Amino acid sequence: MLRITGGKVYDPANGVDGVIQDICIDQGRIVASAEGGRTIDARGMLVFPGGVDVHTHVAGGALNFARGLVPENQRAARKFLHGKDRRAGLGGMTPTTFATGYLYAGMGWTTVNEAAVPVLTAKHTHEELHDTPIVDKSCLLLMANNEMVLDLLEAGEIERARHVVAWLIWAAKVYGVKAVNPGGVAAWKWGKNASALHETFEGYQSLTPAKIIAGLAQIVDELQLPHPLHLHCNNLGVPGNVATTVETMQVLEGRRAHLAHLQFHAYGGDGWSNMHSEAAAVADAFNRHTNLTCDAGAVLFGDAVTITADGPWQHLLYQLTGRKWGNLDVENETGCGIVPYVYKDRSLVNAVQWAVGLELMLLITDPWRVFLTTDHPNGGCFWRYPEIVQLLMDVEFRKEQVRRLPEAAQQRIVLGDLDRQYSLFEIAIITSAGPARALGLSNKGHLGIGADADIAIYPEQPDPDGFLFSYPRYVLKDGEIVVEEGEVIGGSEGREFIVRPQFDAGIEAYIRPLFQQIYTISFDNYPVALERLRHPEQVTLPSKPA
Amino acid sequence: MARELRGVEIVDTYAEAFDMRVSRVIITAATEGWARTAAVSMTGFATSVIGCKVEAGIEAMLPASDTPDGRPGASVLVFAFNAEGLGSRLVERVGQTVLTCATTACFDGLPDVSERVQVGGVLRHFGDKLQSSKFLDGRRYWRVPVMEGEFLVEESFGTQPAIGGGNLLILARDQSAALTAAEAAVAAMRQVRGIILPFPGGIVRAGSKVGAKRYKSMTASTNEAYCPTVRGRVGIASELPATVNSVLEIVIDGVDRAAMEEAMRVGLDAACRPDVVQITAGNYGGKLGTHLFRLHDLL
Amino acid sequence: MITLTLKELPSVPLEAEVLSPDVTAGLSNDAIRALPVYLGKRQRRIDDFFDVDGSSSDQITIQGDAARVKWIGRAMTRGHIRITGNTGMHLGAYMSGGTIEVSGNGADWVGAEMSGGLIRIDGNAGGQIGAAYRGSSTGMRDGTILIGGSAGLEVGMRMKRGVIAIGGPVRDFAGLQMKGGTIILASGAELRTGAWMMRGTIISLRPLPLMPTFAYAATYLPDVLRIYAAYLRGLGFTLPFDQQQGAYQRYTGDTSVPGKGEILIWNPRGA
Amino acid sequence: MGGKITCTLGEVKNRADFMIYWGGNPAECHPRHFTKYTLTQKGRFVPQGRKGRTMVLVDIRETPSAKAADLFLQIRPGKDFEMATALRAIVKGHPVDAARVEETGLTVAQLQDLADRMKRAKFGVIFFGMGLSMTRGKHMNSGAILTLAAEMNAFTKFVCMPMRGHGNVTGADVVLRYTTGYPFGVSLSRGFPRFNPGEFSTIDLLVRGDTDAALILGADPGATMPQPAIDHLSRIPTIVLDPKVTHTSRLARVHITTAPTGISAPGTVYRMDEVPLPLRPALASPFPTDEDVIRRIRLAVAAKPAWEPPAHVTMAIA
Repeated sequence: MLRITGGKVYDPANGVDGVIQDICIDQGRIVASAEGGRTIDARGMLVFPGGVDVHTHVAGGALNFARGLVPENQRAARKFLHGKDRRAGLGGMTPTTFATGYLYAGMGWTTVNEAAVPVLTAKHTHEELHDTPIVDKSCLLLMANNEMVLDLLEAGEIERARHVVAWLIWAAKVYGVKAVNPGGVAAWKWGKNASALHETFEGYQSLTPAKIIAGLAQIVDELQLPHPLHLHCNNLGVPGNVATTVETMQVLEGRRAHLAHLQFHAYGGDGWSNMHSEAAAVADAFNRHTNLTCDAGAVLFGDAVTITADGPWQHLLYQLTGRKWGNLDVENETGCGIVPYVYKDRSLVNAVQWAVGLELMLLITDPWRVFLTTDHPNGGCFWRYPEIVQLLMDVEFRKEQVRRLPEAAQQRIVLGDLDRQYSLFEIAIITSAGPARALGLSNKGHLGIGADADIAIYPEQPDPDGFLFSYPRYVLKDGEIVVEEGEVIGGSEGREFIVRPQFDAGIEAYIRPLFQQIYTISFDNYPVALERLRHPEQVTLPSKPA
Repeated sequence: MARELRGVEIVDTYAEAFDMRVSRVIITAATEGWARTAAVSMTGFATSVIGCKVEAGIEAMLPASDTPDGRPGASVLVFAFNAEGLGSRLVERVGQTVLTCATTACFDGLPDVSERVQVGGVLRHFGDKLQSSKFLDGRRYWRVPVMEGEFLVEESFGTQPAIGGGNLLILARDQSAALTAAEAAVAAMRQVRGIILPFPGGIVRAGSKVGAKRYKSMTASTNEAYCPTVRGRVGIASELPATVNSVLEIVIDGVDRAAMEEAMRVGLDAACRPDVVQITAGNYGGKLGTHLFRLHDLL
Repeated sequence: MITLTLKELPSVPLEAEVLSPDVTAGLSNDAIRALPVYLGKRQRRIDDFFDVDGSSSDQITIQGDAARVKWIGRAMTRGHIRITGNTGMHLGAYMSGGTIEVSGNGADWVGAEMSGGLIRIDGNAGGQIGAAYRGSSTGMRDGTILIGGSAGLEVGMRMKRGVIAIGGPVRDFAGLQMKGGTIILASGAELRTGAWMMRGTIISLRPLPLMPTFAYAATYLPDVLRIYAAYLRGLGFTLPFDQQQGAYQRYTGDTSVPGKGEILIWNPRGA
Repeated sequence: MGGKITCTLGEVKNRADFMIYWGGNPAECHPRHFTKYTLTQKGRFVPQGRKGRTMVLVDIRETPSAKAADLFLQIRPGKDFEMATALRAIVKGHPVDAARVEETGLTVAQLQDLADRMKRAKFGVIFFGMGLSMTRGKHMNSGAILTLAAEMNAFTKFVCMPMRGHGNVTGADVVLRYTTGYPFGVSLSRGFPRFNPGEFSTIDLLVRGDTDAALILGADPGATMPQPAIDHLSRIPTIVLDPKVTHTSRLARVHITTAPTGISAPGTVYRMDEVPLPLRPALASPFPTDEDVIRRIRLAVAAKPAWEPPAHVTMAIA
């Protein structure tokens, strides 16, 4: 039993906007009343539902590959000393698993969605997620370059494709479907890319990126997965990709979808020399497509490590930066590229990227459809979210930053003209209520009766050395106090949300021989056994596919 | 009231000098001969900042033990009105007369001065991206590939405030007395560090006044008051005593007041020879210059 | 002058980054005695291992065999450390100013990623002198390291500026991925000197085995060496540049990068 | 600065039309590598199998693997770094010194031919073995091969993969990376992970005598490490967890017999390409698993009054 009294509560899902009211907790859930137990005096504090990160990369083969590639970043990273109930770790660009949990909780975030899991190495992703303490986790399966699926889409066998996807989702024990640069990664296996939505790509005769997108969106809808197709559009980071992005929205009409890190897909121009913001055009199209949600993928100046299944983009970035480059292609399914990167405010391109992320969040009118992310660690580290919150809430602070940009850069953006300021209520939407709703996690992102007691309590006056959200006074996870007086004091391991979509039991008979032909491990080792997940929580789906 | 030194009248007047900026260029070479050749070439056509944009001269020849690279060298002082001008003049002159001169290398003679102008930093472009640089003990040197081997030139040179246009006028009974006295003065003054005598042989026979009375377009014209041959013409107010038939001037640029005073002092002393009538100095009534050197203070 | 005398050789490495003038200056001897050092995983006090004498100063003398004492002079910006005896790894790593002198031997990572100051070791040193730590893009950024004796692998790895001069023989990969600066090998080196170098100068006074990716340019006396000779003479290190004595063979590379680096090999007259 | 460009073995099986085995003898050391993954398998995009692939072997002696190769390049011992670096230059069309190239045992013409073949490949792969990573030059030999493969991508698709040693080496590497941020050579003595091969890697620690105790898990250093390292292990209290008696267990102060992982204990093994494979115990064992023992030791240590978590970091130490 626990009570939080006297705090200003922001709970958009239940229409509560800064009302001073008590919150009672019992058995890890929010309840109407609780007698006895501890009371947290939250007077002069802001009470928010715990943050929900809809798109991040915190676990899995790709990220772990990156860790090994950048010891210099780890060395400079924030250190977590081991203690009786806290594990040692490193923060930084690619935090270790334990540090990841501490850093999210230390900021008031309690649920994260790992956005890129190959089936073949899902086992490993779950190992890392298990060692990521405190926060609850879900993850998304990489499908848009899975050759078993692509072959079926090429053959027009959409129904069988749906069964295969459903089988793979359950085999990998994941929560949803991710599409990265549809077709492009498969083409990259030949050193090529797929940059035109309606043209075929290396290795396929009739299939196009557009057909993959439409097919997967249809499948995800038919399976009635709680989270829509999670799409990383083609031509990420390429000047002039605004056309592809708007075209993609048209392809998705009539379907649910989430567009990931939209910032990387809202550029004009036809080269680096004249690259500029097209946030206005993208936001305009997005505002009209109410079937879509998105996350910002905002960029912050400073160090980053770019990690994406988008192999071709990473090779380009490597050639541009001349820095380290890692690439890991996963047989028949996906790939990933890794390039350490520094976003410099003196660089025109980086300045435009920095502005576009904020412009999108300010120009997209419905906060329930745009969420706060940096596509960690691609645009910046998740532990810098409070900086972005500040930029959204304080127009003067924001314009001051804009004025520091090179004159030429200010000509290529519209951020300087935007006066919108986010309210705390809206911040609660884009950091928690919105992403929780988009993920279909009904017990997350709000403080109503029955919700998981994941709560972040911030001082009304931020600490001088930090931003409003930098140092929560208290963070509760499932009703357990995990941050007290700003110090992370350990905590439980956190759950993993998974779904079991329906598939024809016979589908395995179709997959097995195919698998044995093109894979190199035994078919029985392919699925992740349920008992390998320490704290799975199966989210139930409607009984029959629509 | 006038004073005398060894029978020579020292007029109670002052030399009027101006603010300038100076850089010190150390040129080294395989032999003292080649160092001097480069230095002479670099300081050519640099008599008057009005006509040459710069005033330059050899401050001293340096023994191998006194140069940055342990080779014989020359120390050249270059004066101009401001740092920008000085920078461009240095680039022109080092580029045309040192970079091109066999075996030379070129170093900053004022390394501790904070205000600096780019020299090697500009000349490096002659290397067409084949140049390379070395950074040692806080100083950057450029290595420009040339047919002979490499031309080594320091990236930036210090510039500091200095004084230009100090002068002595030697009034004598005849030309040879004036010349002998002037030569003696020059010989003595060249022993002083921190100054140069920018005119040919350190001596100028064509002293000038600002502007002209008869040609409006002229910025400077002959100093008629000291020209013996126009004495007595209508409209001429001659400054020359009756016994004077030839005048030579010595113009001095110095890195600071002390160097200037010392140079004028030894010059004045050495110039006091037989058949020298009077030693005076040029000024503009104190209206133009900021540095005044009273001749009597030098006695 | 503060004098620390090591009581006995620690059983396992002792990490003592507090042994820096920046830390000790202005501290009373008792405060210095209480400074934290780390013996393996245990935190201890300076005076568990050292007798502390003398008075508050940015001059430190360390006596005894400190071969197991790591991180002496880490990130120091000023002052002077004199070690009579040996020293452990990371001596003067990250330092930006001041002087460290060692009468005995040093270990690995001497002056790693330093940006200024002078380190002089009379005896032998280990590998990675003035190098970049693993993964870092840049090693030594400026300053001077003089080793009287021999040195190990990867001397000056990824260094960008500064001077490393080594009297004794050096092992493989001297100047690996060098970006600038100058390495002087008075007794030559073993294999792969200058491998993958981008810029910078490696001077060897003895013949060197060269990588196939270095191209011969010319035999001459670079005037710039006269500047280095003068600088090093002040530190008691002789660099020949008299044409009566010989000349340098210039090789450029590493062409696999492709690099603009140079290796200058002293070729005595008549050799 | 190069990097690491790799893939899972299935990519090789399905796509590779060109492969180089460098400093290894797969025919004898990784016999199933050829047949299961790389050379002889029919692949999705290499339907003719062996006929559809070109294999080059680079090694210091003509091992049985040479018979399997289309092209065998015999290189002088210890010249791998020179050869790989020269190849990087030749691939880019930059000059090399012919005489010094020949010190590797190969001619410029041979390297040029190899470079041309590599560029002609549609999907190329380099496997390098311990003949490379464990000889003079060590990590830089590997680095040379990895960089060569990375740079080849300017011309065509190329990947690279180390042939790791026996046991679950890759697994240890993977787990250390996500728990500490570093793959090996990690020290936790200051309460947080630090990485410095040569300073913290096992052999170096033991040879210098920098440790006063050792816990050996799933390895037999007593059989493989240099003598000075072994001598130090026998000097200090060494604890070995192993199902069987080993060289190390003989010199150890304590040997705890554990259930053999994979046979009687579950777990995960990582293939050389970091693909995780589940281990399902087939037989029961009377002995505890390694994991049980370690957990119990940790609890016992944590219970000791003397055990104190480290104080604050006084400085960020590299």
